Amino acid sequence: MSTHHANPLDHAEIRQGTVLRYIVAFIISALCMGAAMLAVQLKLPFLHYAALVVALTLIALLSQAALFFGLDISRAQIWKSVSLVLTVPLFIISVGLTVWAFSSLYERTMLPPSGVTQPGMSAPAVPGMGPMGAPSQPTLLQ
Amino acid sequence: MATMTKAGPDTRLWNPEADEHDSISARTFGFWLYMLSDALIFTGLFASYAVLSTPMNLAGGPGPAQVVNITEGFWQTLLILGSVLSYSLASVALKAGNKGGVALGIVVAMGFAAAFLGFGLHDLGGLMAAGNGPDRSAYLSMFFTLIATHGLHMIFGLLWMLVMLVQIARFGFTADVVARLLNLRMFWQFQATVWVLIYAYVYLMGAY
Amino acid sequence: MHVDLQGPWSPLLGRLTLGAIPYTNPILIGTFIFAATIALIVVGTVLYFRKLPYLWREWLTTVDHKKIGVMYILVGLVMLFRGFIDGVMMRTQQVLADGPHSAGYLGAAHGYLPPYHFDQVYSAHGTIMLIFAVTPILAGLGNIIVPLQIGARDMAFPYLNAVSLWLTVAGAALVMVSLFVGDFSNAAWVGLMPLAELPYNPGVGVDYWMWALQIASIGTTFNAINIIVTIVKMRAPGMGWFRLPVFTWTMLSTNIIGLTAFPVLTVALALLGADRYLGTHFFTAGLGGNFMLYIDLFWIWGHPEVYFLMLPAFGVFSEVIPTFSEKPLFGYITMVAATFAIAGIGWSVWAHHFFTMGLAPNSIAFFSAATMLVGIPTGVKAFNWLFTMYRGRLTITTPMLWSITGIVLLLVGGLTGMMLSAPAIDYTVHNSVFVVAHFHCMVLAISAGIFSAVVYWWPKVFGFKLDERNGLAFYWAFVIGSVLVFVPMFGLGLAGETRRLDYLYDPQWMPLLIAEEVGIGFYFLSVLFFLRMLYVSLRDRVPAKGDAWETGRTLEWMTHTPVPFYNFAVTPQVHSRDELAWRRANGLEEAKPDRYVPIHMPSNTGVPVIIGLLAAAFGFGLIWRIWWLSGVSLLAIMVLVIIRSFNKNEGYILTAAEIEAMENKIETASVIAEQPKRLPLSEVEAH
Amino acid sequence: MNLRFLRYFGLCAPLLMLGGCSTDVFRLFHPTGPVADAEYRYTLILVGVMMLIILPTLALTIIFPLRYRKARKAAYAPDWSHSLGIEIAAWGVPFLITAVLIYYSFNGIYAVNPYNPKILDSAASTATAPLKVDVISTDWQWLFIYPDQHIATIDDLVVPAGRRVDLRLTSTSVMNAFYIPQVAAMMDAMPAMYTKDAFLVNKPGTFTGFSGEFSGAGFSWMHFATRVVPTADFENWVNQVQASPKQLDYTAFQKLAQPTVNIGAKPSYFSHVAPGLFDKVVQAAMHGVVYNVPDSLTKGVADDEGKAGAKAPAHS
Repeated sequence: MSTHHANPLDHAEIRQGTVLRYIVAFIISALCMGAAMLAVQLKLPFLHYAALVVALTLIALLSQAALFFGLDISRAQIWKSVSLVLTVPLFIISVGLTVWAFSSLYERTMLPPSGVTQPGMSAPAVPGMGPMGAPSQPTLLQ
Repeated sequence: MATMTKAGPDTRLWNPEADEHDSISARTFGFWLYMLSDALIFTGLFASYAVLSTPMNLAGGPGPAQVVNITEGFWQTLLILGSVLSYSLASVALKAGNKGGVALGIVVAMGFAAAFLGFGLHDLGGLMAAGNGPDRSAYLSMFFTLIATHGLHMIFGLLWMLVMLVQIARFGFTADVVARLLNLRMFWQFQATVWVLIYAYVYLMGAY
Repeated sequence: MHVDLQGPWSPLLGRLTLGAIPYTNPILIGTFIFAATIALIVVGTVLYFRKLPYLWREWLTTVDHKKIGVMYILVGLVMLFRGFIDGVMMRTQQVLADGPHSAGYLGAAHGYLPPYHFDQVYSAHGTIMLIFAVTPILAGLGNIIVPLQIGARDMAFPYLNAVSLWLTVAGAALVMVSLFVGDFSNAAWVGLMPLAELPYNPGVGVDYWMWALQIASIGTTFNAINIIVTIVKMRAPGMGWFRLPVFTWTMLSTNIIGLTAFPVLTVALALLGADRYLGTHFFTAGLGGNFMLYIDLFWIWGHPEVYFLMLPAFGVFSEVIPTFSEKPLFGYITMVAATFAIAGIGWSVWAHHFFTMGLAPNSIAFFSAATMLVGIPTGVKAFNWLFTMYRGRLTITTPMLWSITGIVLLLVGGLTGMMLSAPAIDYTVHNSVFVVAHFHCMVLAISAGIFSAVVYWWPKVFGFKLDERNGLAFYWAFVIGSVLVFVPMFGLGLAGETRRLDYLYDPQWMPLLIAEEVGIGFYFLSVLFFLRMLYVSLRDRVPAKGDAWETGRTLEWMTHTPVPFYNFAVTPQVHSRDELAWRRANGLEEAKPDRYVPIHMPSNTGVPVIIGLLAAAFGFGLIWRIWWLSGVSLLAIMVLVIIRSFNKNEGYILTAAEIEAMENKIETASVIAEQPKRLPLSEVEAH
Repeated sequence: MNLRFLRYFGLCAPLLMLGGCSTDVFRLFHPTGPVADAEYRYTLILVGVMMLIILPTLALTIIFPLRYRKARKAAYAPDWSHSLGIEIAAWGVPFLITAVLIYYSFNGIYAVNPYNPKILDSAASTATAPLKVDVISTDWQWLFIYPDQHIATIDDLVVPAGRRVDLRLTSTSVMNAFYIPQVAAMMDAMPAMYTKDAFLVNKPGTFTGFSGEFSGAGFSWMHFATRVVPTADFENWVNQVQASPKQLDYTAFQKLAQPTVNIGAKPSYFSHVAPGLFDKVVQAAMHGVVYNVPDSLTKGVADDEGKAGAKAPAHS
């Protein structure tokens, strides 16, 4: 445990990280993204394509976590790793459940987009309407 | 359970040595937590992007496939990864207490980041010039917001780097400066991670 | 890009004109006179006794976690009162405006508030109670108690702690300013979309709500970071994870929620802000926007937020009940497990807030089941508290009464909550006042936790106990008020009364409404008793011992009462889960340290309070679209932060001799609250 | 429905003492038709199951503090804080109860699913096709369109007894919720989108429907009459409305959809409703058509307290 009198450069978090590690992380990330980009030209079926991009992205992310951020279970880094592992499910829950819920909501509440381009409908056609049109008088039925 | 142990004559009740806490690791851990909360901001944005990038959200405007430019995006990826690499190498120089090395790494990182931002601005500017600004459709609102939020983080990082260059020159590697450099390293690496996600999800998935 | 609004705008004052000040409205004039009188009394007192330097030195610039906590709670109590008055106004409006033949006053068709005013009152009530009353009070409790319970000197980041406080205050200030300059939102505390969008809300009300929430939630996120780091990194030696007091455990889980959930609110509000300021289409109905997305994002934050508020109250019950049962907490491990189970499951239940929006049955089934699962750990907690009391030696003090009441409220709230999580029932009472009564049961359980905590820990902070007699009167008035307000409200829900009505069409509801109004009267009484309790206790001030209740079990009761600014003269070595109970069992509770070592203390700083002020100005500028004010404030905050980072802020050292002298002084019943005037270390070296 | 007698437990609720002698005011205790019946039945079942655990716990919460007060010198076990048996029970009993609740909750979801209630499959006679009604909430009225009859009404929903009613809901401007407490599940009505709801009432009767989601200044006056009438009366009524001089095309609708506070929910009737009006309203909202709320209903209290209200009559 270092105190503020000791040399801060001796701190464990400074000591971690080497030239090699950072360069490897760079190369893996760049290669993965490059390969994923090239996959667009391959015209794979969408599911295969998506799986490929997801897999390559995961490899890039893991290499960054391990080599850039230097996450491991050493004394200096353990709490960062733990907090990340505890938070990752929240990313997945938030995005996953949202996408799942909206896939059914869209299907059940939206008219198909083809209907949108029905002729004869345009926003400012009606006076007193439109996003910031002049306000009209209220009607009070009696 | 310790609850039941008895106190003996040599039981130590007070611990004067325990007073000094490791301020650098408290600060880096605190900053790491901030980044997790920032990651949740991007989670919210990604969830919104997923919801707002269906054909229903285009309002007749361009969709993902028309908006993204994956080769330009790939150059951006290389630039931001290069910037992170440069900053990370600066932190290797920090181990040796090499002021010049650290400063050089930071300056190169800033250069790469500026080029990255240039690409991004060019992209968004082109869209706006073609009448496809963020007020065109919900999808474009979302696209602009996601890219701009990441860009703002980058600009903030650039500002932070400027401040650190001055502080290194002025104070050398004190505990405060070192803790800030470490936090900035995490912050910068985090921007690359977010960009990789944006590139994979918005650009590559969108271009299909 | 930039939305051009109708109506006057000037570069200097933005949309602000004299017409924004409600000088023709009798209700608001009365409120203004009341607020101004209180402000004059406070300011006058401070000036008369020449306490301004003291106030600046010891409070406004402090970084001491206890003083920051006290200020949090003070702000929370003021806002609690404001929110309560809003509640009074709502209940009174409803009782006056029931039935087509109800009279109108002050120009309103029915009751005394026209719709637009009533809508602001209920929106303000919800926003204030959840965000600006309960949240700050709980943050304050955490601030005061957590470092003491884990044997730390202070929070991990004392300066950041002060920033969090002043950001919260900035948000609260904006809400208060909205009373007298412009309007507050009329789109509910949740921000109903697309009602909060420009075509339906072109005024500044929604902007006030949005920016107040945004600024305060940044403060909450910072505070969450601080508390988590404090608990992870600053524990006294010997305090392993399974010796952590349960209140600290709940604060940890609560702040994990705070850290992770609040950013999603930030996103939701920022996207709404983009809609209102930049003309984007996130939550508009048209042009591809999807306001269901806002509802989704809001509740991704909103439901964990419920547990964010609830868990600390559980922590309080878990401290108070063992202390007054003279027994350790039953089932410590399961208690901790249940706490984290609630926090974890609480993250995947949010869609039960919109079962009526057209979700597919399988999605509904998932969210319904997940919601019901929360009932399991909550039930475990209730059982554990009960079996803590089982074979105990109970002293029924007011904190204990509040805690037991909290359990009862939790049962009622849990019952109705489980009902609502079943869609077949939700379809019949969703958005009715049944829901309102349900979550008020939960919030009342939180309030019970808060009052329990305030009475329980009051002596620790102030050195004397609160008066029990008036405390009891306060308790009973509050409980009777709650029963009278919320039992009829459940009834009205079953009668089909929907939420947020400013005019009620069914005259048959009158008897229940009158019962509620009587309940509000009891609440009013309880406020009076609360004030009297404070007055009597302050007048009599019987000094309390370090272990004020004499059956305290955790570390905070081992230091002096009131706590000196350095907390513990020497950091204790921890041997047991209930360290003080363990020392008492071994006859060691009076043991004193045999030697002292120098303590490193942080210096006070005025930067946080200035940041708070600038943040309020930033928000005010954006609300009224006074661009220069926002720009200057934002720039000033950045410059201030950068300048401060150039300041070697190293604090100062208390020497061993000084500590010994202060400790001896405390033994002779003097109070050590003020820090010594001392230059920071860096300047000492410079001399 | 075999559990209908259980409703008399509802009578025991202490609330009723406050409500006077009649329970009519508690609409939810008087469900009508299979959907509402099922909802009420699930309410009773779930509350009943939960009482199995709530009541004993409540009793212990009161007994323990009384029994173990210091003054009573009851048994005292100062260190007892763990018992495997009790802890297993503390997790196990809530777990079992929750499992039962989840089971009933799942059943209920499909039974009363507003898009397609299973309970109606068995109840409705297949001889007559469901009556289609399109519901559009405006600021702040309810428009009911009968697409097959080409008629429409404002704030007056008339349906035949014994025939299933299928609703489609949308809104012109902001979100509302369609809600008839004793009859149909609450469902949101949202601009640019549609949702569905369905119900069936066997016996004639009159009910009040409300808006459940706050929608602005006129929200409190957004109630509407729901009249269930015998089939023959319904046919007569349709014929009468079809003769109404007021006709409804999209232009007429745009006038009608301007923000209006309909105090007393006074009905209007239209004949010759343009086909596809509902879809057109949904699409208009998708294209960004909004009906701005006039200043006098959004302006600050600063300007003039009660200006909006002052114009409104005190009584209808």
